[in-house]
Amino acid sequence: MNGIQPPTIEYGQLSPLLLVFGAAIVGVLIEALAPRYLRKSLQMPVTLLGLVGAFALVLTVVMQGVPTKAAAEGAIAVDGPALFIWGVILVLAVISVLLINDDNEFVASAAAVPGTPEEEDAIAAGGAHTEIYPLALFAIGGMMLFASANDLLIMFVALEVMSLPLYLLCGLARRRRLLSQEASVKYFLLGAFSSAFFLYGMALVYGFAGTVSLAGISDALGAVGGQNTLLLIGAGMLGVGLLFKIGAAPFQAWKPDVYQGAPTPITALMASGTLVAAFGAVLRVFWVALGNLDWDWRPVMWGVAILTMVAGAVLAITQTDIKRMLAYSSIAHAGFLLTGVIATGAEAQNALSLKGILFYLVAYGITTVGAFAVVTMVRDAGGEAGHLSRWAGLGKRSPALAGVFAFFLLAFAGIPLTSGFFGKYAVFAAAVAGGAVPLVIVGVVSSAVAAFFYVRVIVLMFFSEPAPDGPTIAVPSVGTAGVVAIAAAATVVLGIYPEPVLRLAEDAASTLFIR
Amino acid sequence: MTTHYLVLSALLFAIGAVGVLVRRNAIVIFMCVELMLNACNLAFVTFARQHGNLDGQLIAFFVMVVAAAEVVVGLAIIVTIFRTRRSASVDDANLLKY
Amino acid sequence: MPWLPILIAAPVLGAVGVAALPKGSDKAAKQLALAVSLVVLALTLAMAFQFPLESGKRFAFEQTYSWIPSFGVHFGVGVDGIALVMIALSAVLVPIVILASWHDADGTGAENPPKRSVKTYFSLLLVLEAMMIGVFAATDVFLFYVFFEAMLIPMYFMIGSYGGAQRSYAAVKFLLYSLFGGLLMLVAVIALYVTAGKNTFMFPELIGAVTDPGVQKWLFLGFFIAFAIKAPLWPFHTWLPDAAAQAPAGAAVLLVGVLDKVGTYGMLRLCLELFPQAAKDFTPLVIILSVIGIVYGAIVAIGQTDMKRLIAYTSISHFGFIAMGVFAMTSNAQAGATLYMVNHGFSTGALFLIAGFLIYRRGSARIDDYGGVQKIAPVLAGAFLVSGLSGLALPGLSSFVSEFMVLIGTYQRDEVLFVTSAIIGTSGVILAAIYILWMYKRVANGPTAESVSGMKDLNVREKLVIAPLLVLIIGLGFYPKPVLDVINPAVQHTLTSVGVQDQPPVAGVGQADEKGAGN
Amino acid sequence: MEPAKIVEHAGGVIGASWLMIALPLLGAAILLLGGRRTDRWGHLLGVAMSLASFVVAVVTFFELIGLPGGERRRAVGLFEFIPGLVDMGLLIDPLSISFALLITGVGSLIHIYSIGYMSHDPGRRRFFSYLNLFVAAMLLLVLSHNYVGLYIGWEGVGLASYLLIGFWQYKPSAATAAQKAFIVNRVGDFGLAIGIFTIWTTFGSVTFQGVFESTLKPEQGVLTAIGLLLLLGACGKSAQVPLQSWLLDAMEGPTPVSALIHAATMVTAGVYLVVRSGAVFFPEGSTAALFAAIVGTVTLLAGAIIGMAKDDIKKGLAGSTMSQIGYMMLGAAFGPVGYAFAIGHLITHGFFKANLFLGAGSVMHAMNDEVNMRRYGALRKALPVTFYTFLIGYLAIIGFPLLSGYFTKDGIIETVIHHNEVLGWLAVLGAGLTGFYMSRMVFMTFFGEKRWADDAHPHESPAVMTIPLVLLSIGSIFLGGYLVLGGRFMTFLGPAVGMPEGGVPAFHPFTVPGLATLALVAVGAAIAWLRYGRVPVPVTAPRGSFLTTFARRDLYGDALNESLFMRPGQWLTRIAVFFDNRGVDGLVNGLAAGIGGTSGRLRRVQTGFARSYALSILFGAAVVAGALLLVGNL
Repeated sequence: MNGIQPPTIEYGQLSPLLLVFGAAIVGVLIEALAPRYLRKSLQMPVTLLGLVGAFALVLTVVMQGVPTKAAAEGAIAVDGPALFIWGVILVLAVISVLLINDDNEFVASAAAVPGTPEEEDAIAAGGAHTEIYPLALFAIGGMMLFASANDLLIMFVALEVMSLPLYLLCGLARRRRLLSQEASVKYFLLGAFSSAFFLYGMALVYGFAGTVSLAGISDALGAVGGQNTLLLIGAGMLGVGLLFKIGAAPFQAWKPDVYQGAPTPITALMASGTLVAAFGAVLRVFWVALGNLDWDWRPVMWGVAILTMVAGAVLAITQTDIKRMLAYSSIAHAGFLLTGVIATGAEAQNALSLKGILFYLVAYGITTVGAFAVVTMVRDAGGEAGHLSRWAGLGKRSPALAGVFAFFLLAFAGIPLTSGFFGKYAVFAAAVAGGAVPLVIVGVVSSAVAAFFYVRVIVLMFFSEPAPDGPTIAVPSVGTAGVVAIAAAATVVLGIYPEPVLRLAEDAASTLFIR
Repeated sequence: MTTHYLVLSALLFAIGAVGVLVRRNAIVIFMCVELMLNACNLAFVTFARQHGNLDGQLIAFFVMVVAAAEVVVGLAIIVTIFRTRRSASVDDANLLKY
Repeated sequence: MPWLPILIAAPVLGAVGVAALPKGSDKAAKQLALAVSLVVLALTLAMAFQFPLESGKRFAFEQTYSWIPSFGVHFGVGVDGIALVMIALSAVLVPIVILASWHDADGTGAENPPKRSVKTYFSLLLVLEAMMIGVFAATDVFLFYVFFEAMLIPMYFMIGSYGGAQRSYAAVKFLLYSLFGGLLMLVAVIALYVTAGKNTFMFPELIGAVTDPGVQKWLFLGFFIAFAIKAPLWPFHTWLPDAAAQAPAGAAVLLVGVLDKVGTYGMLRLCLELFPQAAKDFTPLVIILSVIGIVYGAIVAIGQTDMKRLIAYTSISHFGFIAMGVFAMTSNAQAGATLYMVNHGFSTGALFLIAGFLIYRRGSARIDDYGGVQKIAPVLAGAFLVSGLSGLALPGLSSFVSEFMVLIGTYQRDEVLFVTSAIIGTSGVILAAIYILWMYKRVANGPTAESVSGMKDLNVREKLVIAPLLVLIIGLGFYPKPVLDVINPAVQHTLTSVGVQDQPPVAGVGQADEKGAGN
Repeated sequence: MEPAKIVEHAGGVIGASWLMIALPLLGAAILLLGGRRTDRWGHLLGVAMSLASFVVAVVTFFELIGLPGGERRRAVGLFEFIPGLVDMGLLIDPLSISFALLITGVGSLIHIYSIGYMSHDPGRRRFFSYLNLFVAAMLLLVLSHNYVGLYIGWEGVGLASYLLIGFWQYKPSAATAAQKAFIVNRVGDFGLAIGIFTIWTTFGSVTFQGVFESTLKPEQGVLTAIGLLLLLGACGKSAQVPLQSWLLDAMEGPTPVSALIHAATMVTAGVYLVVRSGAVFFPEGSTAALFAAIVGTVTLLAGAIIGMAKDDIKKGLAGSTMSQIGYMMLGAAFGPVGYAFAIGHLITHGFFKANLFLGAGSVMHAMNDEVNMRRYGALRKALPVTFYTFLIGYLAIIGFPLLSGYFTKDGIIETVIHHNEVLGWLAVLGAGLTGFYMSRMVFMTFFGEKRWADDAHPHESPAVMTIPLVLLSIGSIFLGGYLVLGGRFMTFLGPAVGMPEGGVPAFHPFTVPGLATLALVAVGAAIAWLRYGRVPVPVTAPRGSFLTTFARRDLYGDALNESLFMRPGQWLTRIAVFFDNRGVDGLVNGLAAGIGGTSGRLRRVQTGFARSYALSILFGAAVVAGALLLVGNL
């Protein structure tokens, strides 16, 4: 009678995940079996097919109706928000992969020591690490899982599945390899460190609740209320792990270094995909599991949010490297998003906030990828011309590119008629409705400060004379050009007629997270 | 009774954390992280015992696997940077700053 | 016929067309831009002639399309008298500016730095026009905000890319100031939506939606600060002299002539009607700020050595008058303030353009670099004098009418605050005489300076630029009735929704100002 | 007896009286817009327009006196100016028509004279356009049936005067004088404007009808306030103390301008304002009236004293103008009789002062624009016509019996003494001073020995200049008698300004004040003869007593203004500019710099050492956990 009955796995709902991971494994097999000269031409289609197919599957799942109970024995919640986030991640992933598909960015042979004959040979041989594709796929799959994990264990595993490949990818930059490797090692050590915190927090929470399923924790909370030390410390440590991933202050230190050092396409992937996934996880943990604890964590979150917004905005002002500056800007944006996370309340209020956050993630993610795509195109002898001073007068040398970049910057600054404006509006509106007016005021003030450094770049590009030995604008590969085009188009469309996406976000948010 | 184990795990975690802060060698730092993970494992197992359900022990296994994967990636990264810089000290790697 | 959407769309299309022209076709770009702006002007006039004077409806030519339902945002446009005259102002100024800036972007002017693409400049001008029309036409608060903010960008690029030596500093300062105000306003906009709880941003439905006085106060401040920076009122004014002095003359005209009016327009339209109680509570503060602005701006103007900065400071003084008129809340004062917005656009516009012509010839904005221009270029000097006299509100020129209405309208409130403010404000006419005539004397009178001895008088294009402005200045000076007839009903609407009426004059109430006791 | 009621009027010449204003305005417009094309015939057009306007005035006048006395105040509506606030319209009544006749009549003569005077000036066409502009504005001032229209004309003449004083703007002195005149006038206009505001708030109307025939009974305080504010305006325009300082500098303008604007017409606008508003705001014995009287007395003495010391013939005449207008202002303070004599004197003064100025102009014309009387002398042979006409003007102004000035000035003095002994005798004293400085002028200019510059060879001016002189001097002889004898003018003016209780006072020549005046004038003239006629006049002015310097320096009026207003003003400006750059702007820039600095310092925290990042994480973790515990256990 008490034989072990097999678990029920809703393959249908999980198909997008499975497809991405499947594609990743296929990629690994290709690396193992296919001859070197074939690999790239095989990897690329596989990857794209995997991602696009997964996106299609997401759509089909949505068509069949958003599930109302967690899949895989309650381990994975394929609910409205999850599906939406999956869709977003997949879109961003496709775009980023188009960027990644640019040999110029990645090292010929990671094993070869920089500046040694073997590196020359590797370059001469035109070698390339096609492993980046499966690695990226694993990371993407990890992101999707991270955002949809319905118990802490899965979330932890997903966190690692997402992070480990990124650690590696960070180290694969073709030029400035020292920086790249440094970024990689820093990211790895700090990431591991923070995930240890996450894990310990998980342990403590488990100790309190006796389960790691989010629903279970929430129930346990309902029973006890938030007086328990174990629980509070555990919640704090969980928070540390997650806040580290979204780069909230005071856990933001890694972001500028890693963003600057990593190959720009990977930075794009991290800045967009990881952020989206991480916010998915944050929302699940704090709304679903710790929802009943909100009276305790909201004040702390206030502090974190304010600190993050201000630190991001203020520190960015004096940055001299474009990628670093974008990193700080992404910190500030994480802060803006946190104001949405805080604005919880009644069902309707939560739906409103969720909708705002989801839209913001779409808008910000796409613009970010676009911005980094532009960065890859501005090059000089030593590779990308990262230093801002090299960007002086770009507006004269290639008005179109500079114009697009300026447009992205304005979107970051949240100027009306760009996607960024509606993103900010949605989140802030939710926050105000949730009664977080002071937070919003801090938000607008810091975005005014932030505007300063976006504007500074525009001034450099358009209002100052070009340097005689200014950077050259690389003729973009089809992929890169496509990315910029798509991002720009999306930024415009979302800036002028955001309604459809808003509606999607609304539907996704309406169901909220299932337990 | 089980609290001793918890205290121990807490101590281990703290030792690991401090180790990360005070040691320079990347390998050692990494091992300190591993130590922290194991501290977590201990805690999980203890709690499993407390609650009398198996989840904790099961999680511990997962963690070990993850840790193993982490080792692979970590060593790969550290070795590369060691080969480049001929040093495994994390303090040498600070080109990226400010 | 959907007049307003067309009016907004036409310049945008024109801008796209101008931008799409092939490289090197600068002349074509200019001509196309001019043509488009003239078409817009024609359309505006056509609309204005169909404007119903005696309709009980609040807005004419209303068009409302749902834009972002999930935010309750509509693309709602419509005009009342106030909006109509402001739109007309923009539509009149833009072609003039285009004609005036014919060579501004070529960079032949001595002061102008090497220039960027000419067609960009003119397409930016057209984009700006679209947004100016839009912001005045918007009947949806959110839409208003969108235009209010988006307007900054083209102006930012016009100052930054085509301006004077410190252009980038000025441009950034301009943008950040306005952006800061705008963001505060954004909070207020959101809060308005939330507290009103009507799930719409349509202005008519929001009137009276916020009742709690405390909330009103905060929201009022949110809007008001944004507008006070835009207008600009003392002490939020310091961005204007830099921006106006660095911007090319044409851009300066639009900046001071139209963009800044959005601030005072917003006060009149949004601050007063959405938050009547708060508006009444803050009236003393605003009036005092305005009066300070009037005198302060004038005094600082006297001390300026740079022509454009001087004109900018005079505008700060004039914006003081406008704000005073808006918040005096009598029909005379508000009608006067609205008329002032128009007249100031013309007279200051003319001043900036002529200053531009002078600078273009002499290559310096410093007043001391001139002298005796009247002997060399009598027409130029004459035009300069007339627009200057309009700037000092000489009777018979348009700005006298508005200044007189504002002052008498404020004075007739017959409370200590208003009477004293009106009196101090009136002393502005003396200061105005000083700064205008002194500038004119240093530039045009006295022995002819070496540096200007070769100066050419106005050419045909420049005459075409100035003539319409002078005609308007003088015409409206003697017969302002047509414009006032358009404005007055709208002002009445405003006053009713604020809930005030003019009190009829009573014998001896003038007593109040001697006894020093308001009643 | 109260003034007559104002009645609406339409049709007839009165209905078309707006042509008086429109024609010269048209002339100005044509000449200004026409530019050089009109140079050849510009001056003729100017004269034609002025004459045409004079004709209209005359016809209007006859149509007006064709009406019965009680109906001689006709309001002619023109158009709605500011809806609900101001309607434009004209008031044709004995007062305004008298001014219209004076302005267009004397104005036309001066136009004609200018043809000759400006014949060599390249800018003659512009000069005539300005003159036309002035005539139009001045007519608007006196004809408008409401205070706003009056104000518009008021500032309009100010503009014309600015343009004409600065006509030779390439001379810095001229440019400065023009600017000064405008700004000082603006100070007066400030008062006038506030006065109008108060009138509006008090009576709810700005038309003369609405105010004078208002049923409202405002408190006396308000009326006094309004009166004083209007008086401030009057002081500015009529160069009365304390706003007199601009008039003497105004002599920088071409002499015909000085004659028309700064002697005959514009400067009398203040008197017009006071008389026009008299019934309501300056009734006999009111505070406002008293102030007007004092201002008048002070000015008439000040002007006379200044006139006594000036060697510049035009400045001498300017001082005399101040003084004479002082008389009018003084007279205007004493009810209907005073009004009649004030306006009467205003008209006769218009003639003989224009006569004197044009004469002076003719002299300067002959002496290549030399204005220093110490360089004249013995000109009566060289310029006979000028001499005799000037002589007539001189006799008229000092009040030589039976000439114009005698009747009107004596009338004022009599009236004043009858009400206020002190002021009256001061006025008598003023008459004596007049006798002195005018005689001095005549002796220095036409008698004694030649003190000419070497290149001077005077010649009589052309007929186009002398004929106006002759016509004016005829007016200077007979006009006074014609107006005053039998109270003709008083009766005519009655409907407009009211009649004295108990009818027109008869004119009896031999009263104590009258004789005293004559005696003092004679003494003044005699002293002048002793000092300037009998003995040769030094070419360079002797230092003279401090009293002389005091007078030469315009009683230190400018010095006062400079130390009281200009200097502090300049300081205030400098301070304000500094404050604006450093204070207001500095605050903002400082804030920005502050943020920048913070950022610069904070980014140093990002040391690049992975371990310090780890520390920050650990620290953050501790804080977060601690905070949670804190909140959780609250």
